[in-house]
Formats: sequence, structure tokens, C-alpha cells
Amino acid sequence: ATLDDVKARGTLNCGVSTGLAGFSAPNANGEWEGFDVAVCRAVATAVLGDPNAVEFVPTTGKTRFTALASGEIDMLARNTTWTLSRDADLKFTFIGVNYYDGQGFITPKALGVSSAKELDGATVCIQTGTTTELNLADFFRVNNISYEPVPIETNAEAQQQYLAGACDVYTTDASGLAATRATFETPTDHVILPEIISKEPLGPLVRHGDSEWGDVVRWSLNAMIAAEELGVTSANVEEMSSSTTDNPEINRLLGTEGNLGEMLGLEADWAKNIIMQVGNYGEVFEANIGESTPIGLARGLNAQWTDGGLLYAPPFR
Amino acid sequence: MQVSDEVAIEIVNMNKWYGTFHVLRDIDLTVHRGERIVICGPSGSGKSTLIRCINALEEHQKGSITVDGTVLSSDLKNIDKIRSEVGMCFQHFNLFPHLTILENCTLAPIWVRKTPKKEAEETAMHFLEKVKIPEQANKYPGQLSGGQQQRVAIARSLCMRPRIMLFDEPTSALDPEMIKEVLDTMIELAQEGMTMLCVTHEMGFARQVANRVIFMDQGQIVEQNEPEAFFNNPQSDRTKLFLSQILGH
Amino acid sequence: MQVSDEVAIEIVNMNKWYGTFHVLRDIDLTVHRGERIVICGPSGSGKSTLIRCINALEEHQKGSITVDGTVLSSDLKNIDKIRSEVGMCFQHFNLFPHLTILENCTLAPIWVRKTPKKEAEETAMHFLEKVKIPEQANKYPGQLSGGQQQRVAIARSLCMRPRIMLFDEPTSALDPEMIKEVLDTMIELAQEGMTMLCVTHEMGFARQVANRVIFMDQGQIVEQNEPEAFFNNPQSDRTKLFLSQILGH
Amino acid sequence: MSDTHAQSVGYVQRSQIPPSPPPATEAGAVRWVRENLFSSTANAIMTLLGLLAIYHLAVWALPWILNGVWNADSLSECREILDGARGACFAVIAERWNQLLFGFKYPSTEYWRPTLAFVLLLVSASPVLFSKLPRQLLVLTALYPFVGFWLIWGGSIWVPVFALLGIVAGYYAFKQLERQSFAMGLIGAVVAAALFWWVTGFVIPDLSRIIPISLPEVPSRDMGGFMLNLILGTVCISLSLPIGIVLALGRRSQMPLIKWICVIFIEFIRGVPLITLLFVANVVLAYFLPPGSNFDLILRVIIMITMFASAYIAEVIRGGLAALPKGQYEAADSLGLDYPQAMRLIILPQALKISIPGIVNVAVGLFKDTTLVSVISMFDMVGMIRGPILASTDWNGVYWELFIFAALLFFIVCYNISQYSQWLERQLDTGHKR
Amino acid sequence: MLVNDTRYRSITFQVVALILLAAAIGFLGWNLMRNLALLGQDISFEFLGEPSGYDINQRPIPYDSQSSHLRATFVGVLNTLIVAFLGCITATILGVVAGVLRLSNNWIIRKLMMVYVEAFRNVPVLIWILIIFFVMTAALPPPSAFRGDDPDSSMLFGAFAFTNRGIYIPRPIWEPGSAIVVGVFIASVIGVFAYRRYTTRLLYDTGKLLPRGWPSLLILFVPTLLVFFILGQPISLDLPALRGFNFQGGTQIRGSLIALWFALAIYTGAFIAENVRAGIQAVSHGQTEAAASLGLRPGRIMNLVVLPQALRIVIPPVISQYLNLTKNSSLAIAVGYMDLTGTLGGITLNQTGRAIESVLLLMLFYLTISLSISAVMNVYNARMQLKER
Ligand SMILES: Nc1ncnc2c1ncn2[C@@H]1O[C@H](COP(=O)(O)OP(=O)(O)OP(=O)(O)O)[C@@H](O)[C@H]1O
Ligand SMILES: Nc1ncnc2c1ncn2[C@@H]1O[C@H](COP(=O)(O)OP(=O)(O)OP(=O)(O)O)[C@@H](O)[C@H]1O
Ligand SMILES: NC(=O)CC[C@H](N)C(=O)O
Ligand SMILES: [Mg+2]
Ligand SMILES: [Mg+2]
Repeated sequence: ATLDDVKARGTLNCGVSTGLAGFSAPNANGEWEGFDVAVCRAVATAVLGDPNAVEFVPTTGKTRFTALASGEIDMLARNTTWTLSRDADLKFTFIGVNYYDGQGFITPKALGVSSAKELDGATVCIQTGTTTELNLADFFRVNNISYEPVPIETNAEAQQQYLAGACDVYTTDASGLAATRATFETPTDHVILPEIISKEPLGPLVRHGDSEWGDVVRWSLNAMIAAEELGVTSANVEEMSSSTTDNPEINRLLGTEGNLGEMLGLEADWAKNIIMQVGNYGEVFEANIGESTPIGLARGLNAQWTDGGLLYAPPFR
Repeated sequence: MQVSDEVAIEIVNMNKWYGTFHVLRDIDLTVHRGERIVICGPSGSGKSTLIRCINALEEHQKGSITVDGTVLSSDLKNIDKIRSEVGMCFQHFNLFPHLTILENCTLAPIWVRKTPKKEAEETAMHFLEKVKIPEQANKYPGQLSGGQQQRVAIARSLCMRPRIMLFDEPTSALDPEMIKEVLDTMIELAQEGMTMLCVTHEMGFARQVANRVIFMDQGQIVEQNEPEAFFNNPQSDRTKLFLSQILGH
Repeated sequence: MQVSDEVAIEIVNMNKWYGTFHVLRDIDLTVHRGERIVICGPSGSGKSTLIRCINALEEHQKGSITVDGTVLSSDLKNIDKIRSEVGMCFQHFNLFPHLTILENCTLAPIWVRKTPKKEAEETAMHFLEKVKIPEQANKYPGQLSGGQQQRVAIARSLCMRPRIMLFDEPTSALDPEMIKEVLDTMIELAQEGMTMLCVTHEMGFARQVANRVIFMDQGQIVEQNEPEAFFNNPQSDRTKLFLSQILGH
Repeated sequence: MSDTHAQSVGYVQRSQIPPSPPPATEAGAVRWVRENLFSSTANAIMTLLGLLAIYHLAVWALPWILNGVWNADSLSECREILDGARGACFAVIAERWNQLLFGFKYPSTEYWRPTLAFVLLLVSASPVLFSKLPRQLLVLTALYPFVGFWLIWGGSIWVPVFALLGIVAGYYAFKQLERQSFAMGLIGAVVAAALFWWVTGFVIPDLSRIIPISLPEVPSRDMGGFMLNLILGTVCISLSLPIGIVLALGRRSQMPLIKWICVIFIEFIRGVPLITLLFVANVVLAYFLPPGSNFDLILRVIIMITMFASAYIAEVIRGGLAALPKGQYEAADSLGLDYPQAMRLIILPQALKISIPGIVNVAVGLFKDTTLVSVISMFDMVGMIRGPILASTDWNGVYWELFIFAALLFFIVCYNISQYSQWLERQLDTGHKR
Repeated sequence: MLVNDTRYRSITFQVVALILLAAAIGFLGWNLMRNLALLGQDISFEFLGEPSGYDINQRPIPYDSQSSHLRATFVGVLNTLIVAFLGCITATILGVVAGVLRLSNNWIIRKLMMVYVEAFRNVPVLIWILIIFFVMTAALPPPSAFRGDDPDSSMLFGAFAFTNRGIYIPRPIWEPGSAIVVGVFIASVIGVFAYRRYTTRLLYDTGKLLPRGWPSLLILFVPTLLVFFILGQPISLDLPALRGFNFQGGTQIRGSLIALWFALAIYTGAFIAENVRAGIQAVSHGQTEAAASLGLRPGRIMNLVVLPQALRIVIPPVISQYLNLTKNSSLAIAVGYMDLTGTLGGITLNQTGRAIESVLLLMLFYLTISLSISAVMNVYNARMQLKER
């Protein structure tokens, strides 16, 4: 089983994107950083107790699924949309959603476009092998306007083509657009159009048929979300776990009560380690893509349900 | 030059086809130990094929070939046995160009006869001396003249200590000056009593050493006789015609 | 075999360099119509170069060459004129392998002389008969033996009806049997009175047909004489040495 | 005879004319220029056109190269330094030098290892490439795979040492049994080596603990940059040689079944683009491996590229085998050598020698093709450029400099190899005529 | 023992080989079944009938996102063939020119061609594709640069636009009557060949050689132009013009196609140049000399003696270069050109996850092409074999 493999190997092979600022990109020292990367690190921490025990495997929109199916990676955390066919036909298990997103368009201000409906005849850069490619075709067909697709492998190349003016519009998940725009020399020259043409729940996924491993990944993510809801942060987790708190759910989460870790086949303090070494969902969000970062995404749908968002971790019980 | 009664090669009613082409027809031939036979005949008459069959380089399809009591069958063991009894020299020498003369001569003894290298080299030097080129032992074939190469080829065969030697036009690729040195070597060999089958058109050689001359045409043995009788008094018209051409020119 | 007074080729004080290498030095040579000249000399002495200069295949740098009254200059017209007067046969035949024998022979007459094809073919057959291979007319050069190929090459040159023929070692790439057939053809040609310059080491041929034998060494004409005198009584030491080598073997 | 020469006193040259220098038009620069540049009007025009082309190229490229900025941290800094002038931003090469050569994950403290491995590769390849060097140096070549492996991948030294010893054991077994028959020798060698490895497999962990000589381990996945191209190139070519020989022999075999298996394999592989084979490595191969086996991508790619190269090498060697005169086979037969002996001692040494230039050409082609792995998102040299480097905010937009650098690196390697192969061809040519 | 009998030896070996082969195939097949079962997948080609859902920019046949994957595959096949065809033609021209010029007696030209050949042969074709592609993107202006009152760039002759999305060229509009013009042109082309044959015939029959150069040109152009104007110019050009985001009208040659096409052509051209040079050099100098000594002029020597022989040598390797070019065209994927590897092996494979099926079809396609080209080559070789004894 994958869990045993990972333990035996001592590292987690985690598929990430080839580079999308804020989500997964190697920094100047070659260390991977970002929101998706944090999920990988969380799982590694849960299983191996070490957030650095991860081997990051960069994948493109096209290669990610084969990498996962072939067993080259143990899990994929790469802004991947949860769709029925990926679940049922490609035989993957999405273990949750770490970012609720939708597909948007970015275009140079100079073009004077204010709505996606005005894009008739435009040249559009897209990453191939993605849902955005399919959504785009649908959107233009439904609105009965024409466009010229320019298929591209990676976000980086798309960005180059777009900036060079080889396409008028670049379309991908709105989060990706924001992240990409943040790396532009003059982000303000580009606008993200108001239309969001699809639902893109992005989440980590694993192969079908290994529910045990799926559970580990699922609850690692849930632990981060629940921790935020329960107010457990990397700063106070040590203190909270040193003694049992009043909140039994926190206790169960941090392993000071019950044997949830054992049920997953992990150490009792697995979640505590995640929060301590990686952080809770909110912390990770703020550090990587939040409003204080150049990417500057608002929580929006990704706020806790208690704050009017969609994040809702099932109970730790 | 003694011919014993012992039979060295016995070919009975042998036939061979290339596809549908009947190259050898009903060949009957008995060679006694110590006999020296010269085979001649027009081009394409099947001379080479005949002696290549004796060495199992070609398969025959009908009849039998017995060499030194061993019947040439499809059994590899027999083929190996016969090949180690029978040495062969080709028109184009076929020395191994990537090996020195000495290595050429020791290769088969070492790998086939499993002779220790040292011993093999001694034998090789012995035979190289016999063909009068011991000093070339460490050169490569490409550095030798054609005549020298052919003598090395003879020495190489002799190193396997064959009891029978086959020669397929050993001198026809050589310049006139070189022909002589090779023929001398062969004559010497003949005088030592080696059983020899030699395809050649060197009639001087035939007269001097052969016990018997065989004339082939169209895959058949047309005539065979002692050299004097053969040359002076050919029986068949074909032989006469052939001899007139070959001696006339 | 008549030699007229008319001058066919006149070479005056001709010099040629390959780069800085002085191949031909002060060559003076007058060839009369109907003369048959054999040029011999050691390898590298410039024989080929000399006759190639006559045919403008090589440029000479000093002196003059006059062929049939036309001075060989860099003027293309003159070169064309001379080439149509002078036929040449090479050591390696240089037949065109992609054309049949007949096409080989008619190519130049059709495209250079603008002879109608039919006529060209008749001429070609005439000359092929002369060299005794009319039956091969529709084969390709690759299907012929060396001797046959060389005879075709001669026929091909003759089809342009040259008044002078140059031969550069026409027999040296041939097997002994084939040499004879080519030489026979050349002798026949000589007997018809063709002006010929022939580089060859076939001394028998030289004796039989040449009016004059020229001996070259190091780019110079060292000696020239009638064949009998040349062979029996060579004057220069170099010639003597050369002849002793070439006849001795 | 006519009377012209009747009296014919032999004309004999009495003195030798000394060679004189050629006329001025025939020597020196004048002649060279006339012959090579202005021999005719058409030629003169071409010369002028050529000069014009060179001039334009120079005017366009030289300032760009000479103005090049070598020290900057990002493209924008480059632009600042250039201040509007046209010029290259070579700083990217300087800044990303290590990444371009080693990929971005190879530990930077260990860069000396691949570098040393590369130098050793040159050293140990030379006895194979230059037959004039003493044959004893071949020992180096034989040792290299193990040294190179250890240097690049690291880990305990005992792994390569015992691997080597296993091979040595196999070799001894082979030598012992070879006399009986080649097949026996081969089987014996395999059994002996396998046995040795199996036994020592238990010893290695303990030994590594007791005598811990080891280098930090670097997983295959962390290989990248030009180093990855070199690794793929050398490993695949070396592996494909023996396979190619077997395939070539198979294709010339008299046995129809074996012949057809080889023909189909070779033609199939040669008929499809390498890219599709890489796809196979990437997405399909895993389906054909036993469930649970976990070959990493590099290994799968090596398998496929090796198959690819061996098909091409097989064809080259087949050419070499065909070039050998039939007499060589017959002579071997008539001496009583059996098939393996004849092949090993007589045929292959000669055929391989003839094939070397062809093999080198295949090697160059294959080395160039290793860049295709970037298409399946491996970070070789091209992958590094297209991915992490061009994607980074700092260097987004530097194309020329990076690609020219990559092209130059490949050019240097490939050009030298193909010059070598031409040199070798000439060498062999003269060897033939000897 | 069976192995020791020449009759059975080979059968024995073959049986062993067969068993090994069967075992290997069985092993792989069993693994495949197991793996598919484990992953809950199957092998089926039904996905080919389903709507593809994605768009393709270069569509030689009608296609939209509702068309089936099969149709997308065909689009890919056609795009592969298009780039291969363009590439082969361009490579041949480049290769022949460079190959011939490499033998020129002009030193500069010779060296320039050597630089070309060596530079391109020794650098991976992928790098060339990327260089051309990225450089086009970076160096050519975007269409927006053509916009405005004082645009940064302008069209060439008002008919050609070089943008970083590709090159826009005029497209002919076939009006009624254009068929006649085209017909006349085709007839003229045939006429040129007929005329050339006629001159040869005439030479053979009477020994008169008519000029060939300028009459050919006349025959080629005059009738067509006459008909064109008589019919009132039935063919007009649709010029590209900047409308909206892009140039509209005319024909767009996309950047990806250009990059792939040029890179393949230049790269393969370098190899063809070497083949051409080798072919010409292989015709021995003696042939030229023999022809010269027969009085033939250099041009004729080339046409009648050297080329017919050189072509025999040159064509087979050139055909295998075509094959290489076609195979290399699969690198289209690096620049997003939608050839077969881009559609079937790219998007279809990814969107459906049908890796085995797609890769299999992909290989079959290339295999078919290679085998047919090899077949053609074998026939050619057999027919062109010089007759020998
Ligand atoms: N491998 C082969 N396949 C088909 N026919 C062959 C083969 N080898 C030889 N032949 C034919 O068999 C006939 C006899 O050939 P063989 O070589 O024995 O003649 P030969 O008497 O040695 O002639 P030569 O004096 O020319 O060597 C010839 O007609 C030849 O064409
Ligand atoms: N193209 C060339 N460039 C330079 N030197 C040449 C060239 N052709 C011939 N030579 C040299 O010129 C000299 C004369 O050559 P030539 O071929 O005329 O000799 P030859 O008398 O015909 O010799 P052979 O009997 O070997 O044919 C030789 O030393 C040769 O090396
Ligand atoms: N742009 C991307 O790489 C991801 C796109 C989209 N979310 C998908 O999963 O297909
Ligand atoms: Mg024979
Ligand atoms: Mg000469």
C-alpha cells in the first residue's frame, strides 16, 4: 500500500505544477514553496513527521495524471479541478478541495476589453490537458463567438507568449491568473475580466483503490482546515497540546485524546505536527497567496463556513 | 611419395543442387591416403563445390561422403571431426586481417584443439618455418605479399595437423612471380606424403606431383587418369578441347 | 603505315606546374600526321599529365600546344575544336555506367556534333563492329568484362571521328587475357593510319606499331628514338635502367 | 616507314633542367584569390554576396555580443545596465550556470562529483577511441561504469565495489567454462555473478556500517541540466551496443524465426519517432511492469532510449557484418571454429571496427535526441531553460542567450565527436589500403 | 542431442526463442491485465467516437469542439502531413543548394555552406525549433503593433504581415472563370515538358538543337497571363487586414507551423546537403573527364553524365531524411503545433486518459508512414540498380 511505501521510502513523492507563483514554485535556493506545496508538506509531516521529507515532482497539465497513475508520485497537489470524469474515468480519488476557484481571463488593459463576451476573434493562450481548455471551447461555442486557441504546455510558457503579445488573452483558473499577474513587471497593465466561466474546485488527489492512503491525505488537509476553524495555529499548537484543552475536538485533533492517529495508521501527534511545522489553512493561505502577498487573493469562497465561505472540515471524531 | 591402401576420402554417388540447379551429379571418388589429386575443368563445372562439400562448407543432398571413416552427416560432432582432419586453402587466402600471422596460426589450435598457447605457438613457428616466413610472424596479413599470405594460409591449415589438405585454386589470385613460391610449398608438402586434393590449372604442378588428374565438366567427373596419360592421351573430346585451350595459351 | 609531313601536334617549350611542383619542363614535341608515338617512363614522370595537356584536360602554364593548327588557349572555342579532333582513352575506361554501350557511343555525336540519332547509331555500330563487340550494344558497361569495356571506350572515342587518338595506359587495369584483345584493336587502328599517342608499358606493342618511343623522366623528355634503336641501343643511363627493369621482369 | 625519321638519330637529353619556380600567377596569394574567389564573373558575384551576408551578420550580431552584460541579477537589471543599447544579457548564464549544467536539485556541495565523473569519462573513453594508446588503459574503461555510477549517484562505495566484484566473478566463471562451450560459459557467468550479488547483498548493509565509505546519495530524479543529457547519452549508448550486436547477429541469422523477431523489432523501433517511445516510457511502460514495481522515470526513459539506440546500432553493425567478405566466415568454419567462437574471434572484431564511424554517428544523433526528454517534463538542459529558468520572474524573456548557450554546448560536443568519427574513417581508409 | 544435429539445431533454437518470446509477451500481457484490473481500467477505442470538447487552431478539415476525437485525430494526421510535406520540399531545396555550393570553387561560399551544415547538424533539432519559435514570438511585433494612427509596424506591400502569431499572406479568391486560368496554367506546365521532349526528339532526328530556356518561360507564363486578362482577371487576392484582435482574411501561417517547418527544413537540409555532396563526389572525376574529352560542355556534362549517376546515389539517403523529418515533426508538441502528437498523443490522450490506446494508434500511424516510405525506397532502389554482371 502507498502508506507503507512512503514510510519505507522515507520520502513522499508529491506532484506539483512546474511553477506557479504562490502555489508551487522553487525559490532561488531550489526549495519548493507555495499553497499546493504546503499540502504536500502537510502529508509528509503527518506520515513521516518531517515537512521536508518530500520529493517534489513537477508536472504539467498534461503529464500530471500519468505521473500519478504510473505510481511515479504518491499524490498530486497541483491546482487540479475535481471533475466527474477524472474521478470516475481516469480512476482518481479527489480527497477534498483546498481552493474553490473558477476560470477567468486576463488581457492587456491596452486592448480595452471589459468583458469576455467581447473577445470575438481573439487569440487565446491555454494550457493543454486542462479543464480550462474544455471550458473555453464550451464558453465560446455557447456565446457563438470565435477564437483561436494557442495550446501551451506550462504556465511559464503561456505567460511568455501572452506577454509577447502572441495571444490577446490568457485563460486559466482565476487564482492562477492572479498568481501569474503578480509576477508581471507591471501587473497593473493587465486586467482580469469579470467573467468567471466555470467552477474549479481544486484539490489534491490520489489513485483509486487505496482508500487507506486516500484517508491519510484527506485528513491531513482536513486537519489544516479544522485547525483554522478551531483556532489552532502554529504559534499556539505547542501550548495547546502540552495539556488537554477544554475543547475535546481540539484534543482529538492534536492527539491528546482518543486514537484518531492510530486509526489512520499514523502517530498520535500527526495533526499537531502538521500545524506546528506547516501551519493551519489560514496561515498557509496568508503566507502564500493571501492579501498581504503580491498575489493578493481574498479568502472569498475559501473562507471558513463560519465566515460565509465554503470551507467545512468534517468532524474529528 | 607413397600411396597406401587406406582410404582417406570416399565419395559415393554424391549429388548436390543449388535450388533447382544441379551442380554436382553422381560423383564417385575414392582417395587413398597419401594420394595427390588435381582437379581441373572449365569455370563453373563444380570443382569448388566438390571440395567444399568434402569440408562440409556446403551440404550435399544425396549420396555419402566418408572422410577417414567418419560419415559426413548432419551431426555437428561428425562435422567437427572431419573439419579437424581436413585443412583447406582458399583462392583468396582468407587470412584474418585483424590478427597477426602468428595469431592466425594459433587461433584454431587454441580454441578448437585446446592446445596451450605456448605449444600452439611453437607448432605455428614450426610450420611458418616450413613455408619459409618465420620472420613475418608478428606482422599483419595486410603487410604481406599475396604469395606470402597464401603460404601463411597453408601454414595456418597445417597447424591443425590435418591428414588431408584441400586447395581451391590457391595460386589463381597471385602474380606470376608469387605463384612459384606457393607451388614450391605445396610440392614440398606433397613430398612429405600429405593427402591432397587440389583444384588448379597449373598443369606443371599437376604433372610434377599429382597421382591422378580429375577432369570435371557440368558437375560430373568426366575423366580421370594419371597425369602423363591424362595430358598426352586424353580420352574424352571435352577434355581434349579443354586441354588445348589451357595449354595453348 | 604512312607518316605525312603535315604536323598534327606541335608542342613548344611547354611547362606546367601543380602549385609549386614543376611537373612538365620544357617539353618540345612535334607529332606528324599518321605517326604513332609510345610514351614510357617511370611512374610520376609526367606522362599522363603531358597527354592530358594536349586534350586540355589540364591547363599548361608556359609554352604553346598547337593541335591541327589550332592553338590551345583558354578560349573555349579552341578547346572545343581541339577536343573534337582528339579522342582519348583512359586507364579506367570511364564508360558512363548509366547508359547502354550504344548510348555511350552516341551521346557525344548527338549532343556535340548534332548528328541525328539514327546516323549516330549507325556510326556507333560500325565502330563497335570494328572493336568486335556489336552484339553487346544494348548491354550496360557493368555487364562487360574489362577488356570489352576498354574496347567500347575506344569505339566511343572513334565515334567522334577524331584525327588523333590519345591513350593513357589503356591496358594497365586489365587482366593478361584481356590485354591482348585491346592491343589487337589498337594495332588495327594504327594500321589504318590513325595518329596516336600512347602511354603504355607494353613494349611488344611499342615495337610492333610505334614510329617513335619517347622516354620521360621527372617531367622531361629524356630520350626519343625509333623503337628498335630505343630498345636495343638506349642512349641515356636513365633509359637503360628503366628498360632493364621493365624488360627484365 | 616514311623518311622523316629514317635517319632518326636518337634524341637524348643530356642535362637535367632544374625545376623553376612557377610563374607569379601560379603561386601565392594572388593565385589563391583568383582561383578561389574570382575565377569567373558568377564567382565574383557570389563572393560579393557572401561577403555581404557575413557583413550583415556581423553588424547584427557583434554589437549584441560585445555589449553583453555578464553581471546582473535579473533581466530588468540587464536592461538597466544596457540602458537602451542593444546587447545580450549573458548574466543569466553566469547566474544559472550550475542549474544549466547540473539541474536545480543536485546538491550544490556535490557538483565536483559529476564534474570529476565527466573528466574521468573522457580519460577512460580515450583508450577505446584511440587505438594507439596502450591497451592496458582499457582497464580504466572497464572500471569506469562503477566509478562513474558511484560518483554521480553516490551512496555506499560497497555497492559498486561488489557489483564490480560480481562481474569479475562472472568473468572468471566464464573463462573456466568457456572452453566447454560458449553457452555454458555465458550461463555460468550469469549464475556466478547473480549468486555473488545475492550473497553479498546481505553483507553490504553491515559492511557499509562497519566501514562507512560513502558519498551522499543523490536520487536519479535530482539529475538535471546538461549532466542529464550526458548521462542519458553515455548510459544508453553503452547499453545499446551489446543489444545492438545481438540484434544485428539475429537479423543476419539463418533461422527465420529469430531473424524475423529481430527484423520486426528493429523496423518497429526505427519506424516510430523517439517522442512516442518517450511517451511509452512516460505513460504506458508502467502498465507492462509487474504491479507494484516502481521504476522511476529516468530508468524507464533509459530503457526506451536504449531500445531506440540499439535498433539503430544494430543496423550499423549489420552493415559492418555485411561488409566482411564471405571468405572470413568460411575460413573460420573450415578451421573448425564454432559459431560463438567465429563471431567473437573473427567476425565481430572486424565488423565492429568497420562500424565505429557509424556507431559514433548514431551516438551523436542520440545525444542530440536526449533533449527530447524535456517534452515529457524532465529537466535536462532544454527542460531547465524552458521550465525553471524562463519561468522565473528574473529571467522571463531571455531567449537568445540561453538557447545559444545550449546550442553551443551541444555543438561543441557533437562537432568534436563527428570530427573524431571522420578522422577515424580516414584512419580506417588508409588502414585498408595498407 | 538435438542441438548437435544441423538439421534440428536451428529448429531447436527457434523453438527455444519462440518459448522465450511467448513467455516475454505473456509476462507483459499478464502485467498489463493485472495493472488494468488494479486500476479498474480497460482497453477500448470507444473514446474515439466521443466529442473531443477542445478546439484546434489549424483545421484543414471542418472541425469544432463537438467533433469526435477521431476527427481530431484526422486533423492531426493532416497537420502532420502538411508540415512534413512543406518541410521536405524546403529541406530538399536548401539541401541541394547547399550541397552543390559546398563543392563550389568559391572559397567563401564553400566555407559559409560548411558553417551552415555543421552548425545545424550538430545541434539538436528541438533547440532549433524552440529558438525559431521563441525568437519569432519575441522578435516579431504582435498584431497590436499594427494598430493605431502611427503604428510601430506596417505590412509589407500591404499584403504580407509578419506578426508574432505567424505570417499573414494573401489568399487567392477563385471567381468564376478562374478554373480556366488554372487549367491553362496546368496545360502550360505540360506544354513546357512537351516542348522539351520535342527539342530532344528533334535533336535526335535531325541534329538540330532548339533553345530551351527562354521558350520554356514563354510557354509557362504567356498563355496563362493572356487568358487571365482576357477573362477579366477572375482571380483576385484576399488581403489580410487588421480587424479586431487579429488580422483577418488572407492565409495565416501560424508561428508554430513556421517554427516547426523552418527548423525541420533547415536541420534536415543540412543532412541532405551532405548527401548531395557525397553523391556528386561519388561520381568519379573520370566520368567528367571522359565526357569533357568527348567535347561535352560543362552544363551538358552535369545534365547528361553527372546528375543521372549522382541522383541514384543521392535519392535513397534523401528519402530516409524525409522519413526522419516526418518523424521529427512529432516535436510539434514543443511549440503547440497541432499535429498528430499534439491532438491524439496530446490533448486527446490527456483529456480521456486513454494512454495505451492513443500511444498505440500514434505509433501505428508513424509506422505506416515509415514502412510505406521504405517500400517506395526499395522499389526505387531495385529499379535504379545499375546493371552489373
Ligand atoms: N551459392 C550458390 N548458389 C547458386 N549457385 C551457385 C552457388 N555457388 C556456385 N553456384 C553455381 O554452381 C556452379 C559451380 O560452381 P563452382 O564454384 O563449383 O565452379 P568452379 O568449377 O569452381 O568454377 P571456377 O573455376 O570459376 O571457380 C556454377 O555454375 C555457379 O554459378
Ligand atoms: N592534380 C594534381 N595535383 C598535384 N600533383 C599532381 C596532380 N596530378 C598529378 N600530380 C603529380 O604530377 C606528377 C606526374 O603525374 P602523372 O600522372 O603525369 O605521372 P605518370 O607519368 O602518368 O605516372 P603513372 O605511370 O603513375 O601514371 C606526379 O608526381 C603526380 O604526383
Ligand atoms: N492550469 C492548470 O494547470 C490547471 C487547470 C485546471 N484547474 C485543471 O485542473 O485542469
Ligand atoms: Mg571455383
Ligand atoms: Mg599516368
